Amino acid sequence: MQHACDNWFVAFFEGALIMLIMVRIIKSMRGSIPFIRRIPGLNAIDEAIGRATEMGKPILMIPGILGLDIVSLQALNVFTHVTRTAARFATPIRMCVCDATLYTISQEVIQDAYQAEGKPELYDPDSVRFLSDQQFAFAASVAGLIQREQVAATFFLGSFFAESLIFAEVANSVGAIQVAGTVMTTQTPFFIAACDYVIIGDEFYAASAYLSKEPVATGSLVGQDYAKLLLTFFIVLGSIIYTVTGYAGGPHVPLIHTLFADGGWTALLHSIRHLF
Amino acid sequence: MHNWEIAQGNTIWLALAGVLLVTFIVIGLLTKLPLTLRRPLLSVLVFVSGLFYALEYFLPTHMVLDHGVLVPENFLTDLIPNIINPLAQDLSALLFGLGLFSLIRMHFNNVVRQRSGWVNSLALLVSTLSMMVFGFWSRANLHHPQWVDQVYHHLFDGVYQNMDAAMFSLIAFFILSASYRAFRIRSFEASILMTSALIVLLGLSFGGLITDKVPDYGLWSNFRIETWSSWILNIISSPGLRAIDFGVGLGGLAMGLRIWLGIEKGALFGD
Amino acid sequence: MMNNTTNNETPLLEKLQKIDRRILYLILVIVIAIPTIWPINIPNAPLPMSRDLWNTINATPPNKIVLLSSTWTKNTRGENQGQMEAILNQLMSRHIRFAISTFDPRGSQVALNLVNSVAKKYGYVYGKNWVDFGYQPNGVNYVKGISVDLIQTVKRDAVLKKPLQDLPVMKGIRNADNIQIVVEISASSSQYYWIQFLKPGVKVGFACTSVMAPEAIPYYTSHQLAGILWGAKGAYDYEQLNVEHHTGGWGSGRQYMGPLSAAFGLVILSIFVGNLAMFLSRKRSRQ
Amino acid sequence: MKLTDRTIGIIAVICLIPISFGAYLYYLRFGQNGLNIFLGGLVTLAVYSTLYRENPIYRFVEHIYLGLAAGYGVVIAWSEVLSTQWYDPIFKQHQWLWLWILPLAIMAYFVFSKKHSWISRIPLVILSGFAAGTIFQGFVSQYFPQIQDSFKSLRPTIYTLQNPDPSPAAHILSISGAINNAIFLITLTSVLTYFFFSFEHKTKAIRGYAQVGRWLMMIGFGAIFGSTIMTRFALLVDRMYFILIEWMHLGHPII
Repeated sequence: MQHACDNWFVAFFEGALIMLIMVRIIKSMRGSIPFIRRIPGLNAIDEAIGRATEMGKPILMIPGILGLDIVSLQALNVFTHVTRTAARFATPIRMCVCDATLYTISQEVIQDAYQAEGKPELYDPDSVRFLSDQQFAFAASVAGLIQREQVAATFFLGSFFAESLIFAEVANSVGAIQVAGTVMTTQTPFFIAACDYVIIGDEFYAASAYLSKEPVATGSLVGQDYAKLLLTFFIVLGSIIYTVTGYAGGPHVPLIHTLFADGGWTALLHSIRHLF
Repeated sequence: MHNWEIAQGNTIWLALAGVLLVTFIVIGLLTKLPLTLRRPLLSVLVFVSGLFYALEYFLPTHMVLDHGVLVPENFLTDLIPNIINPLAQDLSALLFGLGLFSLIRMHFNNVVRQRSGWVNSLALLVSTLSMMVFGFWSRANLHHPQWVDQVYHHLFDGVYQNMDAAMFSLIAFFILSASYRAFRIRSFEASILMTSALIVLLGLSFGGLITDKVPDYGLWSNFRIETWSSWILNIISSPGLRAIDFGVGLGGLAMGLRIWLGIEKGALFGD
Repeated sequence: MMNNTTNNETPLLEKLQKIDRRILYLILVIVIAIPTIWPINIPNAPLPMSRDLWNTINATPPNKIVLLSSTWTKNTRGENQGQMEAILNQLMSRHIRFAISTFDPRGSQVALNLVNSVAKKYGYVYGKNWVDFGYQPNGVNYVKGISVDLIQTVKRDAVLKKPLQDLPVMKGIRNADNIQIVVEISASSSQYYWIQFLKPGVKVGFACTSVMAPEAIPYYTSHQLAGILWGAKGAYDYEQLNVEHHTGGWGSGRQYMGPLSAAFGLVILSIFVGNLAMFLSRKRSRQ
Repeated sequence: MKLTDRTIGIIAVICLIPISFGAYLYYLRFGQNGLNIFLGGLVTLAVYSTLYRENPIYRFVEHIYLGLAAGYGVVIAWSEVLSTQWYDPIFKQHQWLWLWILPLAIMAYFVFSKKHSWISRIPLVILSGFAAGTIFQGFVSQYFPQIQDSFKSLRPTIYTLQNPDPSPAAHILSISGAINNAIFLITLTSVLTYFFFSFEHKTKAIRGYAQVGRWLMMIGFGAIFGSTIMTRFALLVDRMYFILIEWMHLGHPII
């Protein structure tokens, strides 16, 4: 589907999902702060910071190894929270960035976080580092940094690939307490095996909304829930229609099958015309 | 894009001078911009640039001949490969200097101030420089002696690529220690994770040997390890991961929407 | 007496529970090194998806070519090299014309080296029996283009820099209809270029690292992929099919399966030991 | 004993002598390629030394690696992107409008200014605007085929499971297909239930269903773990082959 007109039905469906999200955001911006379930991994964040403070060793944060995108921006939101908490206890932080554009934003975000806590003098420009934009060069150098500085807590939040286990195991070998969260389902099992707390899939967005308590983020999270409900409804509906019509790839195609494919809109119009 | 061209000759330098002049004026104006206008300016910019792809997707199309194939296009489609993609790529490439600058600044300071580990920093600077010199020299179409190619070949194929492969293969060691340490049947969850990992692992390797005597037809085939491993992958793993992906995708959609409309508070627009 | 044994056993169990990671690493190195130096053979049963790929390539008529898109570098040599070598063996022993290209700028030299070394064995001549289309930076345009007009899209070959139509290997080859199958040998998701943009009806095969394979299987069941080589096992499968049909010999696929199985065995053993030690010591602490 | 940088440097220089001698031998015996293999084996061992513990050799090699990667990044940024898409159009085809990327790039470098660092956000918001704009098409083309594929009949017939061609063949109910489809749907919906954040999982049924979702998810993660192990170990086996056979010549090479 390259364009909306390939299948207007799908475009409208997406529009409905967007509307659901937007309505909840607007509602929440007007003051009705919705309820959000606390996810277990969140307690671990404060626990990890506390541990690093006790030991007087630095906290390491990595916002994934992709460039400036939606996932890494979300990770930076969580890291703002971490930095502010760390600033309160004057715990040193390290942040390693894999992309030059993300690096500029990260630097500002961290500086702002110190400012917001009223401790701008604690900010060390060398605490945010651009290491490399090549995957394994970055991994090698993060591994070196973890071992040299003996970090006490690590936060790996963002998009990770094969290098995930290098980070997690090296950090484990220096005894760091680790919180990891990624939207990459292929790397989640490795984090589950090596880290203390793992934020799985969607919880990643929820964590940031919960921590920031921003009306926009929380409202959006509720909207996403409604959108998910709509998706589930359609999947169940489709399966019911398949079961009733006995369809599983045969010649008599139920409408719902074609609706989601190219040309679905035409099929819908055709069947409506057929009714009258 | 013929109308983009200007006359031959040195006029290009004139154009460059003009562009730089305008740049300085614009930046000078931006520094005088009142604090309250910054956020609106950024919001407008993000909305306009996002609008391009949104419109390209939502506007109706007509069929156009491209490489002999009929493809649906609207008036924005052609701009993606010709303008927007190169623009985004060029801009990102030009921003690479930001990271490089900070990397080199940090290690240069290490060397100058003789901080501990300055030898390593020196090695980093030397290797960056030599890779750049020989890389450009060897890849440029200029005439160059053969030994330049050979040095580049040693730096890239001999050292860099092998280090890449070595780092990649380190993961295997870590998998071993992680599975020794983490796959203890402490909880129900850990044990199901471990069991399914083992079944799939066996199904891919020598697991077939264990159930080799079981016929691979009819009901019997259900007792072969390969069957179990592909069953787990297709019937449990794939819908489970699909459900996670739905959530992640919706989260991305919502976040993209928030950024596009400039209502996101966090990193990008924070004051 | 009883007391003595308990005292002797408890430290052992505790030791087993926390084996130093360096000892594990050393064992892993030894376990892999021995079958690497003195190869052992693990029997194997080819997967249906490897068999399908083999059959499709084997059925190439004389008026068609096979296109190998080789998007891998030294990083994933362990899996992709064996696959590509096995496929090349089959192509050359059956005298099938083929072309190579790549989506990765670093991949073109790697692929050329491998083809050259295999071609020496079979006396394959560049330009007559095979050709290199080189690095293709814009995947979508390349795939769309060769669907319609191969000669115009690629224009010149990558080694001799000659116009394609002047090379004898391209005789009668105009567009994607003259391609029997495109095999993407890859360490990344580059198969989607072919699945999405290649002219419908042209077959696509996928030789991938085993990380990618679960993701690709749905496309095999829906017949969008004609066959899949599942990582190192796929390479072994292919070599076995080659040997069965006398279209090639053994290579790194079989060679690597020995150390690989030994390593898997070690992983399973370490999980088992870790659990056993934990169970026993837990039982003991309860008593 | 605490090693100072000076002593490490002296030791390194001393080590360079046998290393360069070895390199020379490899070069004599195997030519240019042999030198590559020699260097490759050396750096591989240096990288592996980190498995024992953090050490000066690894640190040194790590910095060289980082430097080479940074240099290579610049070379690639120029030769793959800027030279063909920026320099050539401007200076060879005289499309001077491309020059207007320059002001945006210059703005980004204001990040190093303390006072006006906000200007650097201008190029960044433009780039993230592009990223945000593509999400509409991206979401649709990635997820809608999957929605369609998730419709599962609980009454599948045998012929449609194995052979999608329409034909009036036997309409025998496939029991195993029905069970598999049911499990598929249960997995999908229960995992989705687990990821609802705005409703407290109040009733026991929902809480239980979400818990089942978490368990099924763990099976899925286990499957990924198992299948990924193969690649990772194959790469290690290949590296060991490189060290033992190609570098140390301890056995017979395959090709």
